[in-house]
Parts: sequence; structure tokens; C-alpha cells
Amino acid sequence: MSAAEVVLRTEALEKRFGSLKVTRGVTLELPRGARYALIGPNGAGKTTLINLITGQMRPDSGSIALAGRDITAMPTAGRVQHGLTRTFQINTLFPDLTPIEAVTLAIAERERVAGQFWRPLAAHKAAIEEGFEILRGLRLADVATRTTRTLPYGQQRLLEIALALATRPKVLLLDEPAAGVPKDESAMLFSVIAGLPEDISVLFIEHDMDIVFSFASRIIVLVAGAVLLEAEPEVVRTDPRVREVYLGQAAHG
Amino acid sequence: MSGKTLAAAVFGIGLAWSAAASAQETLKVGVILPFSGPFADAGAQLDAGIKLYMQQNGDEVAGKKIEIIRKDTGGPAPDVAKRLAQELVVRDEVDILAGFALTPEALGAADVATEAKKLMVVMNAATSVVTEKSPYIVRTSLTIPQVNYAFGKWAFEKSGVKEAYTLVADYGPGHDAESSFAKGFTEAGGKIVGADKTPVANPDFSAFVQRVKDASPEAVYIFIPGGAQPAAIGKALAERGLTPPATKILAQGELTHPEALESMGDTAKGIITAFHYTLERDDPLNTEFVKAYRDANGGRSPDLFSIGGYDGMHLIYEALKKTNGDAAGDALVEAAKGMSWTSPRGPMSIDPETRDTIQTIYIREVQEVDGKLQNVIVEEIPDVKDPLHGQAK
Amino acid sequence: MIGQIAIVLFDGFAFGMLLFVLSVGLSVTLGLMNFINLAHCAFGMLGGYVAVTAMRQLGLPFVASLPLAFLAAAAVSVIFERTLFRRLYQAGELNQVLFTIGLVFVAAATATYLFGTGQQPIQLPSWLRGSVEIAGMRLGAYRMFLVAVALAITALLVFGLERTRFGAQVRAAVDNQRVAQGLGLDVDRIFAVTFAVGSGLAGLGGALAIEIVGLDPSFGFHFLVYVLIVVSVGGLGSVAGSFLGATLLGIGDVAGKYFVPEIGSFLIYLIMVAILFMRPLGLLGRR
Amino acid sequence: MSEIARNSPDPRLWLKQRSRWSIVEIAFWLAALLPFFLFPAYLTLASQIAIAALFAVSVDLVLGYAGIVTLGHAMFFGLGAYAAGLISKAGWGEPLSGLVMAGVFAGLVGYVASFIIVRVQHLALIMITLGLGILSYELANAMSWLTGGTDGLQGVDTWPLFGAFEFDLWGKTAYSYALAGLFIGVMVCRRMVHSSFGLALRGIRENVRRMPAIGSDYRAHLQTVYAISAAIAGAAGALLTQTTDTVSLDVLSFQRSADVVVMLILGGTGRLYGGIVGAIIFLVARDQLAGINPQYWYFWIGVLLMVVVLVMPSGILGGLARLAGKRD
Repeated sequence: MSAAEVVLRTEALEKRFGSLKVTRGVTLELPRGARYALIGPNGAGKTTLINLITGQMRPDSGSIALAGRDITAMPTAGRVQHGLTRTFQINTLFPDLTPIEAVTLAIAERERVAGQFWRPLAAHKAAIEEGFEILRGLRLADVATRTTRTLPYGQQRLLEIALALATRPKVLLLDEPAAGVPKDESAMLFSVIAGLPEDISVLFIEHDMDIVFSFASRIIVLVAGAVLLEAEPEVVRTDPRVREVYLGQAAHG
Repeated sequence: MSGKTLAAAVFGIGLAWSAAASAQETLKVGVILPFSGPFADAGAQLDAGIKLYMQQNGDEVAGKKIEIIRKDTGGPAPDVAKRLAQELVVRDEVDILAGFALTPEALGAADVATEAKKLMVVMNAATSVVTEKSPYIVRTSLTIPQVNYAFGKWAFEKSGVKEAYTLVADYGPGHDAESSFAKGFTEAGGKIVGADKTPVANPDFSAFVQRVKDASPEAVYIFIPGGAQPAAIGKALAERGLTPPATKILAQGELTHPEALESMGDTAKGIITAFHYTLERDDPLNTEFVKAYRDANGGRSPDLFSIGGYDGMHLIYEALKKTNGDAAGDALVEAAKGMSWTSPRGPMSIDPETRDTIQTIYIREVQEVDGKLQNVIVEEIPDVKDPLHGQAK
Repeated sequence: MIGQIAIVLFDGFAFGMLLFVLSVGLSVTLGLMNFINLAHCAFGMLGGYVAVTAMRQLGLPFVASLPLAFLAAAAVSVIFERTLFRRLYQAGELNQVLFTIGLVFVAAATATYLFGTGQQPIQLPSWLRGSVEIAGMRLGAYRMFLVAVALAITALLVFGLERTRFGAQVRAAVDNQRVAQGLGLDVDRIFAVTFAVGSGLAGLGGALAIEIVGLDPSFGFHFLVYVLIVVSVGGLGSVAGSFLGATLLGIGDVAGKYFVPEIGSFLIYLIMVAILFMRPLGLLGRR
Repeated sequence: MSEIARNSPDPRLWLKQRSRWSIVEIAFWLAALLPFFLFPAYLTLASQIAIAALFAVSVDLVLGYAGIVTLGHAMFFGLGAYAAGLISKAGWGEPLSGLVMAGVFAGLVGYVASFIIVRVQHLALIMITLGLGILSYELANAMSWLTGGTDGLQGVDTWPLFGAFEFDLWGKTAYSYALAGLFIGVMVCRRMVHSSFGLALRGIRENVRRMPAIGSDYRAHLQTVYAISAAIAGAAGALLTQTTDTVSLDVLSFQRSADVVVMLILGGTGRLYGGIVGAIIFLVARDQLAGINPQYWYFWIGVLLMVVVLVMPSGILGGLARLAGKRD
């Protein structure tokens, strides 16, 4: 492992639902600029782990630190404001807003000006321009003023990422960003992700192993809530345990 | 439903006449009542009283045709009542305001009567202060203190009750009833041993009745609004065994109106109530009134609202006769002051000073007569005035 | 003293049972169909008027008029469900609110037209009047009857939901409508039958309520608030929840008035706000 | 709308355009002056419609924009009405300052209540708003030494507006005052709706789950809007007190809470003018129908509500917008 600064660290995270342990002692480190993949068979607890890290759920025990600061008890919105942002596996957008409105809202929240009720929206010039730049970067500029619900699915997936970028994240957790997107489009989507600024650390969940192996610098394998292995792609590819529990079972599922 | 068709027919004939007699000068009376909402029954009964009077006496007085314009307040909303009064005055150009089943309605409209100088006949709203709100108000119903102050005195002096528990509905009229009964009762020498107020909107009385029973008083005094509650409280009392003669039950007349007696059954026997109108009072005028009313309303009996509306129309007719059709507010109020007549309720008059009614208060006891429960008059207290007027309240 | 408290609690329980019969149908239909039926008590009112008419016009005894109230409300409700309400299942809650409020207006006006504005008194048979002495306590005969009817209904509902095939289907549909549909259940039929039974129970409740609170055209509005309190406090889609909510409301109301009459009118609302603040899904609500 | 989007690459211009005055809007406010000339005998009704409309607009802020379904907003209307009445009774009958004080008071209470409101959703939210509304009604009844109970507060005397215009029998002053109040209220809301705050509210309504994930402390937004809405509702209540010189428990009733929601949904939620259109249609229909038959008018109101739901599921304004061929 390089000496790069660690921006996100989890320490022995535990979560149970009733008698079911869904997260067991997960300890992770995400260095600056990471491009990590989180893989594992269905039901391994991947989304739960993201929910724990971003604060949608509270862990039963363990801790989470962002840039050296303990954020275990911080609410989601606070984590986002400190640079820890996620996207959702199932589109979680604002159906009746336009993309430009949605990203501008995220930027306004980041700049803590969203609560200003006397200043016209159009007067937030910098925010709107920044939002438009983000949309342009994700090839959404043409549809910036169309209602979100009328956009094709692929563009809605991109908007998920746009919303996350608008919060100016240090750490970005992408929960199956290409879920439901045709294969050729998902490659395009991941090329966009690969092109994200160098200093953003990215952790993504993905099932398509071709994509995982071509975009991830390091892979974390989660099985039954616990980390089975964390290693470079070549190591993971050849690890017999991984083949057995994951690749063997789900076979590029 | 025959009453409905009859009323509709009367109304239709009225319309036809008004078309024929359009050359004749009309005099408009704006009637403001709760025709819809939780107090719709009060509005309907009062209006039926108005209709009956006009059916019996024609719609022509002192050479003028009387036209009624009805407005619905939907409930105790003074703002709506005031607006309707304003509209009646400026838009419909009415000469007289009338109706007002609920005190807030009357209080809301009072300013309009003053400003527009129109006679305002309050046909029910029974809070004492109403007539003081405008010099143009005349009331033909009752005031709660009028009935209950006299009743309190009577209870101690004549019925021999020494100690009583009061149970009243927790709103304006209930508070008035409680204080005036207690005043009359204690001034005469009686003692109030306990007092509770029941929520107006939430009528399960069993808890309150149990509290009364715990205190086991000699008598309990009750005031509750008409409608569903009299029967409910009557039954709750019976369930607890709080029935006469073991415990005397005293109440204002609503408690023992015919529908309530029907569902209370025999347990109601012996309840003593005070009221200004007694449906069963044996008197030719009243008998005729009740019969005509039932014929016109599908068998429904008149109540306090009906008689208030009926006498209110009588006052309007007689005042117009006196002024020879002059509908100016000042003239009509002058004509109404001191007017006295015999109503189906008995002799009554308008106090020239307060413009309120002076009338007989009847003390009645529920008894079985020919197999039917009735309010039988056991005492008449003549010429009762409202005891509060002129006092700083 | 203990005897008095027992009587007060019993009275509250009986009042709660009345609320239970009135509201359990709404709880199940809300949980099942997510359909906000503010006209639920209008079906209760319908049941009440049917019972009154049956007793007066047909001369039926009180107890015989009760099934008629149930059947009439169930039949009318199913007609409404099939022709009108089903169009609104996907229409959003605000539209459901507006539509069913409109229906309450229409129902109240119709009742006024047919029966007038006055109260509708009924004559109970003598065995349901007055009180019965049990273990030194005087308990109202009618309240005991209410409790018996409500308990019988609870038993039937629980049996029907837990032990019958149809009940299992209803439970599956409440838990997850999409899955139930996927499993090939006739969700339409389940809706219609459940709606009919729920409204029928409201009709029965309306008939039972006449003796305690009377009946006039404002019934549909007047009881709406209580029914909503029972449903929300108990939790949607739960018979046991409604039972618990109604019991709590009835006893809380009566006991509150007995012990602290000064705040008697506040208490149930305070309890409701407190419970819902701490348990927004209600006492036994699952979602 | 979509045409503008395609032709205009400048998103700021597009956003600006969205908040621009439309001709329909200007025409609406001009038409609001017509009653002075066309229906001088209906000005009192018009003033109460304007007040109900302002109340409906305040509810639209929380219900239509922020997605808080409330069945207890009469609480704030009533608080404002009583505050204005009590200030006047205490000897200060100047309307404008009384209006502001009443609005601020209701807004403060709204802010306190918002700590509870923003922590619940769905049925629990509706029932808690309803419960708080009924509690305030019962409290006012219990405090009849202060409020006058069911009979209403006696001794309210509002001074002439600007010391010059008496509140007259024809309702000229009342309508002018209420209309001005409505106009200012709508302008305030309009400004707010077209700010980043308004955008945040729409975000909350559209997807409350996403808001924290874009770093939004949305509960603070909800508290703000709830307090502002309460203040506007209070101002509407104060207008009613001042134009009629009456206040009674009725201003706090569940009926009033329910009526205003009905008016709002009828007109269309989340459109600012929906509440106004709903109030006009509901109250004019009520007045006309009750004029024809005071006893059965609500039958037709009920039919109207049902038909609107079946024919125009997004309210009358929504239906009109669709007819006009544009999607808002």
C-alpha cells in the first residue's frame, strides 16, 4: 500500500437486524484518490455497509473516521457537508425538478445558502454556472432544463452522479452506478467515473467483473458481512476463496 | 315526508303570489340561521316556526308584502353572520334582520343593525348580554339566567332542595346556566356541593355521572345543549341509578324534549325542568299551534327554537301594524318596546327598558299521562325578567 | 372506591368497543389499499339510518336491525368501491381526501333531505335498558351488550384473518401488494370484499352508536376525528392495533374525565400526540 | 417550456424566466380590482374570500411546496385572530401594527410547534397537526376568561385604516385591506418560492430521502417554512378579526382547518395561485348555492369536489394548465 493519506477509515463496524448479522467487524481504509471496488455475492451486505458509512443507518458498534475525524455519530447531511457522498442503486432523484435545478440545489446546500428565501434563485450565479459545468461534464447540458422524470434512464443514472459531484465530495461511494444500464452505456458511464478529479476517493459497488477489473485499483471482497479479502485485482482474480464463494456462484451475475 | 312537500307547496305558492303582486310594496326580512352544520336542527326548527306563522297569518301586513331572505351561517361563526347581515343590508336591502339561533351569530350581526339602523329580532340566542349589544335588538326567546335564576330560587324555596351538584356543558351557555342557577339557589339559602363541566363535543357522560354519584348529592342540576346529549345523559344517569325520587334531577327544559323522553323511557319519570315553553301545556292556543306545526312538519313537534321564531314573526307583524308599515328601525323598536301578547307559550311582553322578553317560567315534572311521558307543569312563575341586565357583568 | 373505578374503566372500555367497531374497517382498508376513506363514518351513518328505518317502518326489533345495518352499508360501499373509489387508488392521497370529503357532504345533505335535521331516537328492548348488578357493581346493560358484540366481532375477524384462506390472502396483500399480485392473488376481489366488510362494520357501529351518542346528519363528520385517532394510534392494517387503540382511547377518555375533569376534553388529544410522536406508526403498526 | 430549453443554452436565463410575471398573473390581479366596480354589493364576501385565499396560500407553502399535510392549520389562523382581537381589546386598535404583531406571534408559536412537526411523517403527521389544532381549540375554550369562549371575544374595536378609512358597511375598506394583505402575502411567498429556499422545499417534497444525501439539513428548512406559513396564516386570521371586529372559537375549529385544505386541493397544490382559485370557487359556489337553498347547498359542493377529482386530478389550476397545453 502506498503512503497516501487515508481519507476514510472504518473500524470494526458491526450491524445486526434482529438475529441476523449483516455487517461483521468491517475495517477499511480508503486513501486519497483511491478507485476501489466493493464486490460480493447478493446479500453480502454491500449496500448496508454504504448505508453505515454514509449515516443512513447507525452501526451497533465500531467507528467511522473521515479525514481523521470521528463521524460515527454525525447525521448524513453533516457527513455530506464534510465531503462524504454517495449515490443510490435505485434512482433517488427529484422527479419534478430539472437537472439544473437539482444540481444547483445541491451546490446551494453545500454553500449553505439554500435557506436564503429572499434572494432570487437566478441570482445565485456562481452556483448555477458550476452546476451547469457539472452537467456538461456528464453530457447532460442538453437536457439541463428538462424535467427529470422525462429523461431516459441512462441519463438519470448520470444525474445521480452529478448530484453527488455537486456536493464536492472528498469520498464518493457509488452504489452500482450502472445498475440497469445496457453494457455499452455502462462502459461510457465508468469512463466518466474514471475521469473524475484525482483527489476524489471512489469506492464503487459493481457486479460486472470486466468493469471491476478494468476500473478498480484495488478490490474489497465482502462475504456474509465480513471482509474476505482486500487486494489488487490480479490477486483477487486468482484467489481460490473468491472464486469459490463469489465468482463460482454468481458467474458474472 | 309529507311535511316537506307541503312546505314546498307553500313556498311555491308564495313565489307565485310574489310574482303576481310585484307592484305591491315588499318588505324584506333577512333571516340569518345555521341551516347547515352541527346546529342545522336549530336552524330548521326556528325556520319552521317562522314559516308556520306566515302560513297562518298571510304574508301581508299593513299593506306590505313580507319577503323572507334566508342566509346560512353554517354554525357559531360571528364573522360569517356579520358578513351575511352586511350583505342583506347593502345587497338585498332588507328592512329587518331576524333569526340568530346562536349567540355568536347575534353578537356578530349586532354592529350591523346599529350602523344600518335596522330592527334586529333575535329569535333564540340566549346569552343575556345580546340585547345590550345594539339598541335595535329585540329578543323573543329567553335568556338562560331568566330561566335558571328563577329556577334556582324555586328549587330551594318550593321544592325543598338544600344541596345540589351542578353539571353543565363547558361553553358559554353552560357557564351562564351554572352561575345563574347557583346564584338563585344560594341566595335563597341553598348550597352547591360540587360542580363539573362536560366537554361540548365529546359526549360520553358516564365519567361525570359517576363523579356525581360519588358525591351522592340530594339533587343534581344539569344544563346541556339540545340534540343528542339529553338522551345520552339521561341514560347515563339511569345506568348509575341516579333517578328520582332518590336523587332529584333538575335541568333546563332541553333535557326532557320529546325525542329525549322517548329514548330515555320510564327512567325519566320525576325529572324536574324549568322552561319558557312547554309543548304539552294544556291551552287552546298552544294546542292549535302544536297541531298546525306537526301537520306542516311531518309530525315533528315544535321546540324552543320554533316558538322563538313564531313569536319573533308575531313581533315583526304587530310592530309593522303599529307603525303602519313604516320599516325604519327606530320606529319598529319603539313599537316593539312594551308590546305584550299571548303566545302559545303563554303571556309574554317586551321589556321597554331592556328589549328582552318578560314571560312565565314553567316548572315541569316528567310524569306518565295516558301511557305517555310528558312534562307536566307543576308551577308557574309569572313575569320573570332577565336578572342580569343593568348589572356590570 | 375500587368498585367505582372498575365501573368507570368498564364504561370507558365499552365506549372504546363502540369506537373499535366503527374504526376497524378503516384501519384494514387503509392498511390494505392505502386508500384514505374519510367517508368511512358516512357508511356508519348509513347503517344508523337503516337500523332506525327498519325499526320504525318495518317494526323490526333492535337486534334484528343490526345485521341489516351491516348488510346495507356493505352493499352500498361495494358499489362505490367498484364504480368510483377504485379509480382513486393511484390518484394520490390529496385527491382521495377531497373526493371522500365530497362524499361526506353529499351523504349529509341526503340524510337531511330524507330524515330531517333532528335526532333519531330509538326504543331499545327492555333487556338492554337500565343496569345489571354484577359483583356489587351496577353495569349498564347496553354497555355490556356493546362489549359482547365487539368481542364477538374481534374473534370473528381474528379467526377470519388468521385461520382462513381468504384471511391469509388479505394479510399477504397488506404486507406487500405487488408480491401478492405476483403470486396470482385476485387483489381486486380482496379489495372489494375487505372494503365491504370494513364498511359493513362501520354500518353496524353506526347502528350501535345511536343509543350512546345519537344519530343525525352530522354523524359522518362528527365521528371522523375519533375514528382517525383510533386508526392512527392503533396502527394501520392491524385489527389488534385498532382494538388496543380504541380501548386506550375509550378508557383514557372516561378515566381522564373522572379523575381530572378539568382537562377531560384535552386528554385524548394529548395522549394521541404523545403516542404518535414516539411511535409514528402507531402502537402496533408495521409500516 | 421545452422549446425555451432547447434554444437557450443559458440555464440562468431559463431559471429567471420561470420566475417572471406571466400575463395571466397580471390579469388576475387586475381582475381582483373588478369587484369594486362590478359587484359593489359583494365586497364583504370578496374580503372574506381574500382572507380565506391568504390562509390557503399559507397552507400551500407547507402542503404544496414542502409536502407537510396539515389538518390543523386553523391553529395559527386562530392564534393570529385572537392576538389581533386581544391587542385591539387592550386599547390598541391600529390595524397595521396589530396585523404585524399577530402574524409574528403566530409565527413564533409555529416555530415552536415545528420542532414536533418535522419529526413525523404521513398519517402520524396529519394526526398530530389535527391533534394540536383541536388542543388549541379546547385550550381557548378553557381560557374563556381571556378568549370569551364560544360567545366570542367582546370589545374588539379596530380603528380606521391609516386613521382615515372606517371599516364600512359596504366592505370597501375591508376588501381593500384584505386584498392588499393577500397581495403582499402572495408576493412574499412568490419571492420565497423562486429562491433557493423554494427550490429546497420542492426538493423536500419531491424526495425527502435524497435531501440529506446532498448535504441538506432539510428539517431546518421545514421549520423555517412552517414558521413562515404560521405567520401568514396568523396574519390572515388577524385580517378577519380586524375587518369584522369579531373573534370566536370558530376561528380555531377543525372545520376551518379542513375547509382550507379542501379549497387548496380544489384549486391545485404547489401553484401558489391554486389556493386563491380554490377559495374563490369554493366560497362563491357556497354563497350562490346557499342563496338558492340555504339547507342543501353542501350537496352540490360535495358533488363539485367529487367531479373535480375525477375530471381534474391536479386541481382546477392544474386542469386549466393542461387545457392550455403547457405543463407547469
